[in-house]
Amino acid sequence: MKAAVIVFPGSNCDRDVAVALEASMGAKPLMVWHRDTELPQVDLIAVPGGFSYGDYLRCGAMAAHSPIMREVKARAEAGVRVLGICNGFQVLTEAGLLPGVLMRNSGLKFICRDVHLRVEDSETDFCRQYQCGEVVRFPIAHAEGNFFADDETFRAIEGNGQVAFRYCTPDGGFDPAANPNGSLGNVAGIYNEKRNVLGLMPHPERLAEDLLGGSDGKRMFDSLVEALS
Amino acid sequence: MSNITPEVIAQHGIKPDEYQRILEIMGREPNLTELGIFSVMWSEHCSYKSSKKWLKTLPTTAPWVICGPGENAGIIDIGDNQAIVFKMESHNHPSFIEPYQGAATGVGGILRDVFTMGARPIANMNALRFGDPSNPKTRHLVAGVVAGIGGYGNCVGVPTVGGETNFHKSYNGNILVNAMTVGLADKDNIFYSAAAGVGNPVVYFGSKTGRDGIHGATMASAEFDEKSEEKRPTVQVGDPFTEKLLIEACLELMATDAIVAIQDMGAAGLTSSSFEMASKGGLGIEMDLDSVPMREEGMTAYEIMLSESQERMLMILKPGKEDVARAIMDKWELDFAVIGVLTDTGRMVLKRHGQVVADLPIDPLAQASPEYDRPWVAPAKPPVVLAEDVPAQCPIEALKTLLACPDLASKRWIYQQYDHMVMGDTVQRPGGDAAVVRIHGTPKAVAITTDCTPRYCQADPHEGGRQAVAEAYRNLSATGAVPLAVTDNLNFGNPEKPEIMGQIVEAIRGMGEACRDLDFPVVSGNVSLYNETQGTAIQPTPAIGAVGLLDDVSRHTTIAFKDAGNAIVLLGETKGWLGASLYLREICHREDGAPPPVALHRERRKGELVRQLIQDGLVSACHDVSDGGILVAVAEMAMASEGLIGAALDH
Amino acid sequence: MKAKVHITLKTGVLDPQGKAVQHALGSLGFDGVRDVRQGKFIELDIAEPDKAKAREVVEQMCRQLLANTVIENYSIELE
Amino acid sequence: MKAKVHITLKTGVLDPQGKAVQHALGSLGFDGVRDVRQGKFIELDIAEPDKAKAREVVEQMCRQLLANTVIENYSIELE
Repeated sequence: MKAAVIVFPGSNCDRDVAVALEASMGAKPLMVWHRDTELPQVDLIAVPGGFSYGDYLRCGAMAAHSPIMREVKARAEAGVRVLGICNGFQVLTEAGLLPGVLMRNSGLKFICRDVHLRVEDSETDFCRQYQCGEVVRFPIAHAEGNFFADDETFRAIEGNGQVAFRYCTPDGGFDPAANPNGSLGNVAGIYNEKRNVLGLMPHPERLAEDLLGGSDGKRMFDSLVEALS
Repeated sequence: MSNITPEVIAQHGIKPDEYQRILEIMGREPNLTELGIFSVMWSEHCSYKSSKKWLKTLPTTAPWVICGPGENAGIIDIGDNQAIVFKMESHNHPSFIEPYQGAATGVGGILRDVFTMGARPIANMNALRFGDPSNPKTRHLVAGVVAGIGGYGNCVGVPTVGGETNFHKSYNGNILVNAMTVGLADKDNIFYSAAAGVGNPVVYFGSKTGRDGIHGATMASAEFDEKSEEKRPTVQVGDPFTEKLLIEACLELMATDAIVAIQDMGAAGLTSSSFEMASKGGLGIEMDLDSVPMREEGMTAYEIMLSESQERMLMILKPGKEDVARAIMDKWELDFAVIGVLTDTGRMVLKRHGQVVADLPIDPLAQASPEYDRPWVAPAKPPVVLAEDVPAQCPIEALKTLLACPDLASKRWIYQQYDHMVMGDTVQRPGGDAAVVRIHGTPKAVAITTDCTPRYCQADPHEGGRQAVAEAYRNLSATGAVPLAVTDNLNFGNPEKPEIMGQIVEAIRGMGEACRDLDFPVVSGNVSLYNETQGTAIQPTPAIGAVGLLDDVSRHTTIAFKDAGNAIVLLGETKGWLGASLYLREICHREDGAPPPVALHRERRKGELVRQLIQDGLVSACHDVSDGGILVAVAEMAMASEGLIGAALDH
Repeated sequence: MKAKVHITLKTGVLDPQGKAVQHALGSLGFDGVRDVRQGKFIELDIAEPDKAKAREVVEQMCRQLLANTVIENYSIELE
Repeated sequence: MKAKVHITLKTGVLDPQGKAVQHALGSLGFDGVRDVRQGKFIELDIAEPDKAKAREVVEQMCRQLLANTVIENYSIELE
């Protein structure tokens, strides 16, 4: 599998995603600077977390206009797998590759802690090593993760089964206390209709090694290597 | 009639005797720009004039110390050609005026002190002291400071992995915001600030200069009075996004051989950075202020030299390397300008609009800043208070009260606003005795802690100074790490009062004894004085930041109980010391009595024993006994455990 | 030419900040606050002297970057 | 009563957001953007019918919560 990690000014999880990908791929992904306009042939494009452009104006608003994003959009339309984590998810919604928007957390504060997520669909390249309905533990670290979409868009997302992960209780139930940021339908991550683009607010790359407190995240990278190698 | 009137001199915080020294050094009357330069260079914040004499008594050497106090940060050798660069700094006064920006720019400033030496920042911590929670301003200050630390640190992408927070009414008018940064560098690629090479270009890069925080340096040591509310829009505003670009651009440039010397623009901005670089190199410097990138029109030489706009750096490049540096700064979209050249005159010559606006000798000013031997009175030793002197109370009720008090209550609501996991090396998260952060790509890790018990330092500064260092030593050993070195942030009241000066002298004497006996040298630090409002001073707070090394990170130990059935072993004698204790304060509402004495040789032996037991894999959990005593320590170990493992104390 | 741009959330779009401010005002003792909406106010200084052209340029800036037209409205005033 | 509050940074206070937006507009091909300042625009619906009283209440809201009076100015319009 060949993978590229996009680096914007202000991205700060680019190295973390590269480390997690390398652990599963056995090779280093390409680090691609946001001002480049060419993108080599790759099977996966990762848009990492961080504070691209300082999260100024709207999270991901300016990064979505970076030169490289035209190429990322073209590849996504052509079916290349695109994984947007945290700020990456925000960039993908601003770039129109994923529906909806990430608003300010309902509690207005930045939150950094582990959360439980229910896997809603395991028949995709991103989640094939998880069971459908399985509860996993990933950490979140954001101030704007409150997923919102207007009624019509949200009905389409639910209708097409595009929800990838929902915030839940440790035993898989749903409860307002388990929803850290007020997201509609407890949505933590969604696919596009073709299921080749995934955006999620939690950070799988941060719990992909037991020494750091857990490895539920590793299986997402293993899933991708298994599907795309 | 020159505009240097006695009022203008006083306004600049310069005492009459100091002004006489200026006249001797200059050989003439200074103009306003020159006077401004003297005022910031000789402010308490930059010159340490009241504490310098005593700071020299602290031990600063050991086989593993590469660079001690005097540079931007301290440096220690951790083997495999790697070094740890760290320091602590305070932004107390700006944070009281504008908590969010005050705290945020504090984090930005300490980050720059570390990466200017060639180290990638790998962890941040902060030691905070606020007033009584019932004080109306406290809630606003806490919310602002925590949001500012998180807002800046999270955006820059350096994990904030821990710290400590205390509340006491003595901080009502003077909160303390001490920020610490730890960085990782290659041992053979460390950068210092001594300028070298007559004719080499002096280069400015980073953000543009505005009228931010002019007189921030002198304000840092001006005692607060009711008028301080008026010091308004000159508050410094930080831009963490530009700081992240600065970190990446600096480290990318440092991988080339273009840099001769480099220094961040901290307190007193362009003045202190240019002066220190020139004076350390024994050279002169000529700068054309017209070429300084500016954000506002019509800035005078005075404003440019004293501005404390954030996210700016000054460096000396090798000849012909300007283009290499400019290309990297353009990539990272940072301002870049050659603003001057090194000379052999030993003088600082500034030009503005084609005219010389300042011409001062560098060495006499940089080195000859006053050093005071202020009168001091050692505080009286308070009486001993033991358990039998205090009415007993049901232990469980006492435990509930203690665990609910602001000093001991869980600080999760604070550190969950900080990204403590970014960079993927946080092995031990906030809430334990020390944070443990892996050295990326190696089996090694550093343990980091900040410690100080202001109650003890108030009761007996000498014993309090010893205890602060000893507790940091214990917290590092509790994770299995070998304690290596210390940075400090000495926060005290007005040194012109003998009893406050006595606190400073005694606390430094105590710290020195503990650092010497525990082989735990001081490699960097900061002093913040005049923390006093309308005559009432803060509790003496010599905050200690300490770093230790774990050769094998898989052996690190946490405070959480792991399995039922494990034996709980207490090391050390229990003598029932209750003087200046949290028990006495929270339950008996008394703040008197002597703090527990620190037996340094026993601290050292116990530390070595604990580390050996952990090394041998015999220890499943380890916690130092501090505020609240044994019962609180055991309760904290139980609450941290998965599955809430309990404990029976029945032997 | 000075341009003042107001960017506000479309009705029906969730406004977490507005709700939180309303709640905070209540706890400060300001009762009678029926609704709070928070938006952005951007002031631009642009070199274009002609009003019509300036409006067209700022219009484009809003559509391309300043506003997320999926959930936000924008209004432009020129001086 | 409808109240519109504008909250802007005091002159001379650095506006990192404005700086970044100005830069982004430049890289999108909008040249001639001399300055960009970003502030907040808050719309309040309050029960107070009398204009003078309403202004007084909103004034207090701004000083206590809506504006950080150390680095921000506020202006109030009532309808």
